[in-house]
Amino acid sequence: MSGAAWAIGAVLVPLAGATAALVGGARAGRWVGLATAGASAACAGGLASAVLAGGTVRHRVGGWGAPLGIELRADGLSALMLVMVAAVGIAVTVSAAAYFGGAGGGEEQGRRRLLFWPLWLFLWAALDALFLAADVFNVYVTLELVGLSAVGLVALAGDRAALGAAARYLVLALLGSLAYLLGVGLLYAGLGTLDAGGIRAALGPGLLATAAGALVLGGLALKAALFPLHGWLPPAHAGAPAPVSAALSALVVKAAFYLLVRFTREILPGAALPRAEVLLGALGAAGIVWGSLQALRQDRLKGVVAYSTVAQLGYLFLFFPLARDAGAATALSGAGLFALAHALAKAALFLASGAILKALPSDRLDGLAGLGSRMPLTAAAVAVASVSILALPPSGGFAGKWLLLSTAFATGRWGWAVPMLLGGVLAAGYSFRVLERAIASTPGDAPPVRAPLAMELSALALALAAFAVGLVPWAPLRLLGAGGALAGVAP
Amino acid sequence: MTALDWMALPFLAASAFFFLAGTVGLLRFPDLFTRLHALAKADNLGLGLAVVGLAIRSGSAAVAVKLVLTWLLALVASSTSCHLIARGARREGVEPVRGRR
Amino acid sequence: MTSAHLFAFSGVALLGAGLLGVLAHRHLVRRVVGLNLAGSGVFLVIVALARRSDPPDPVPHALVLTGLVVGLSATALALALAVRLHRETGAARVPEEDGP
Amino acid sequence: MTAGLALDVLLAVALPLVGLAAVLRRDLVQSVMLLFSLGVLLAIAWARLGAPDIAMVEAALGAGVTGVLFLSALARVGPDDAAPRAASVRVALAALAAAAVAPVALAVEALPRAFEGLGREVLARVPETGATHPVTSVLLDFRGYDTLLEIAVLLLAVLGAWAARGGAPSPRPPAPGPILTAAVRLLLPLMVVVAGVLLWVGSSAPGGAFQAGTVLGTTLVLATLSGGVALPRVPPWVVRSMLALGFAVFLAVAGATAASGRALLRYPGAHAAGLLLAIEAALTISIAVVVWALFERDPEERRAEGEAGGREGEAA
Repeated sequence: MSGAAWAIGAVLVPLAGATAALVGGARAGRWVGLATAGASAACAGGLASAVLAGGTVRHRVGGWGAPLGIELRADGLSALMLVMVAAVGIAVTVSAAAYFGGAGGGEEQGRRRLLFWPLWLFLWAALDALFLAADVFNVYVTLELVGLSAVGLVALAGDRAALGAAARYLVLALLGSLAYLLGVGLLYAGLGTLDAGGIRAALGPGLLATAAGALVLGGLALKAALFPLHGWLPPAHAGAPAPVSAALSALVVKAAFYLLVRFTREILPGAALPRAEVLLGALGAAGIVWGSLQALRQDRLKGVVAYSTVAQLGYLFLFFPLARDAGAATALSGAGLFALAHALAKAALFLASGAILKALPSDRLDGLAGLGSRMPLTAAAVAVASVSILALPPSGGFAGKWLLLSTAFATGRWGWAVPMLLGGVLAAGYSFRVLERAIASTPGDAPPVRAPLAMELSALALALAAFAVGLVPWAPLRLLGAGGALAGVAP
Repeated sequence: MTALDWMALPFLAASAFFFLAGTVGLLRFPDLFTRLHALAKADNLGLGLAVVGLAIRSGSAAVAVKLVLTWLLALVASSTSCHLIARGARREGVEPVRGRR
Repeated sequence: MTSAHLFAFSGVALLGAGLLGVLAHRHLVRRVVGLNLAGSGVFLVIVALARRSDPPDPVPHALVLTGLVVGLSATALALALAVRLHRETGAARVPEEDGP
Repeated sequence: MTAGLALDVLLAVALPLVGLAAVLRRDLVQSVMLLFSLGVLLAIAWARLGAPDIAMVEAALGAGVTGVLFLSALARVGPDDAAPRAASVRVALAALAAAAVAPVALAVEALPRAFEGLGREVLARVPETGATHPVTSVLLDFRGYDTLLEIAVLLLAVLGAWAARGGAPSPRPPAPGPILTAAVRLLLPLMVVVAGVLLWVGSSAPGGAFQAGTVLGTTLVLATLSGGVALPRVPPWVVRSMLALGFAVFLAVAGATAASGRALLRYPGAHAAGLLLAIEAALTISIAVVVWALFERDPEERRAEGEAGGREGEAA
């Protein structure tokens, strides 16, 4: 199969799965989900190997080609993101099949079993479509797909704080979409094209570029849970069912970041918005400190993990100031590795808390004592994933953070290293609060209810994968570099 | 202006008058029921006269038939909704204003 | 002033009104009203600017048709959330930014 | 100043003012009503801008679907009893909103007064598509992929609304009464015919699946609300299948085109028109069911309630 066929499959397969899950209903859902996850992941893998072998893959939908038609494009960065979605996606699917499995649980549980699968598979398709889009209006549609499926998944929980957070996120996200859409509309009104490459070629500095650039970047930043607009994220991610939290915290937050990278570095360099890049970095730095401090104050595992996402997202945003001129290639490698490792480790932690919640009455940190002897697999998952979140060598988190730090030193932008180092110290604080309880040798009784083995194993597999990224960082980096990664940036 | 336009003019002018009257009534009448009464004037007479005027101007029988159908549909819809609003108001305990204000 | 630019400015003003609606209110339904106004403003700008040729450029029309459907979907979801929030908390308020 | 330009000026001034009124009204119901009025004015504006397709959708949405959604939400959501913010805060927020949109106005002002866009290229290549109406060509052929994903967004609205709704029963509409029942009986067949016409003309004139589907969906809602016309009780999986039908057909066509080695959604020339009509027909049914499902209770709930409850009598 050609690279383009894999790319098309990566979108159509989960869409078909979502449709089948909707029609098939609660009983068929998990089997449809498992089959779809396998096939979608195979498409992502096929696409990645095609990109590795032959560079950037392009496809003209409808055969028209830009500017009349829509094009799909997969370069190294897109392929890496698709692989990230696939890896996390499989684990989430396996875990969810156990989490939502079984009969009974009343009407409410039946509703969840019915709605989770189509919502989740639509989300998967939306993410794949977003990472493959090369048309700025098509990006708008995929963004809405991601946003609405994410809100639907959070609403599934029915937890009061999560509902409020979902409402707040929806309003912010819609406002962000409108700003983005207006920016796209202005670009079209000025340039007569919606194709990313066409806009890059045609856009020069001027009033149009500044206004449209500010609208597009501002709209995306609204959706990215960037400090100080991060307030909805922790309650939404902490309050959702564990597999949902894993998908949201690992994958959905990356979508807006990915688009910001594309727009600042690739589509709108003509807009010349250097101050926007510094602003994004500064807000990221504030997010690192604030998120870490809040994570220290949480008394539930899911709360710690959710606030840690706010902090870890901050690291990613340091990419923007670091990537200016000389630092672009190293910064991109660092951000790519960091995003991948964070996705794997964060999903592992949320799936582990899901397993804990199945077996123990709550995920309060006080109640976790003796986890190592009571749920050894889950405790191992928490421990290994925390090592990557802490960015201890040789984990994946370390590899990414190290590359970002080296960019700061190599380009003489020492200031940006300070929040990274400070964030590391704070992360040590909140991670050890979890770890000391999880792996301390306090003897504990085996829990009366066992968590499904599939949930424990999927968490552990993800944690090990996050660690392994640090052992073989060349593998994702080679993929990232294939096909030029970003136009104008050669790692 | 063509001859057809001149022939249509009185109907359109009369239509505008009834719409204006209906709107004034909507704004000035004392209670819900009399306001509905004013609105019905605009829908029934104003729209009807506009339809006649436009049908003359169009000079085509097919268009005229479509216009008349539109008017009939609007009549059904407006009388039904006026009835529903009035009935709903009565159930909620809204009483017509009696006497002069 | 051409009609195209006239309506484009009207759309920008409508967007401003909608933005004010989102900023000034915390009731979720009111915010959805504001978002609908802002959306209409954005659509108006896009379609008005397509009127700068004769016949008008059909591509923005298609984009706005897609945008209207997306907007309807978002409105439906937001209103369902508002009803649920009202049932759970007794008020369809969007919670304040919690900055503890 | 010509009469046309005078109308444009009137509309262009009225639109933001009505919008502002909707924002500033204290009473939530009045605010929503002003939003509907804005929809009517917008429909005229779309017509003035040479966008009849959008005018039709705006009218169908504002008068039909969005209206029903807002009104049924208002019936269940309490009034906005928040104390109004201090005048100084309101002025500051208004200034903020104005400052946010001012640069957009400047950028619009800087755009050239005449601009072709892709219009000429679209018109030149419409004959190569399965439709003859340019907007339909863009929606289903040039940018058919967007439309495919857009239908997924619509399905997500239903799934999300069901997820958000939880186990709450929808409110029962008050007893309909003879006049409404008679009117609905009169209008139903007509609306079905209108939907059919809209679907059929869609390939060559303004219209198409979305317009037809919303009309049909609103008809279903009206039938449910009026109570005068009994809809058949169908099992939940049938409802879900009808919801998914349009998307599934579109997706199957997409998959088949990709699998046949053509580009994704490149319709085979000879069958393009037929395929587009099949997609549009299936979409019409699904969009109608989407509209109805957004309003009705979800199938699981209907089943849980069982046949025992039946419909409430016309007693009231």
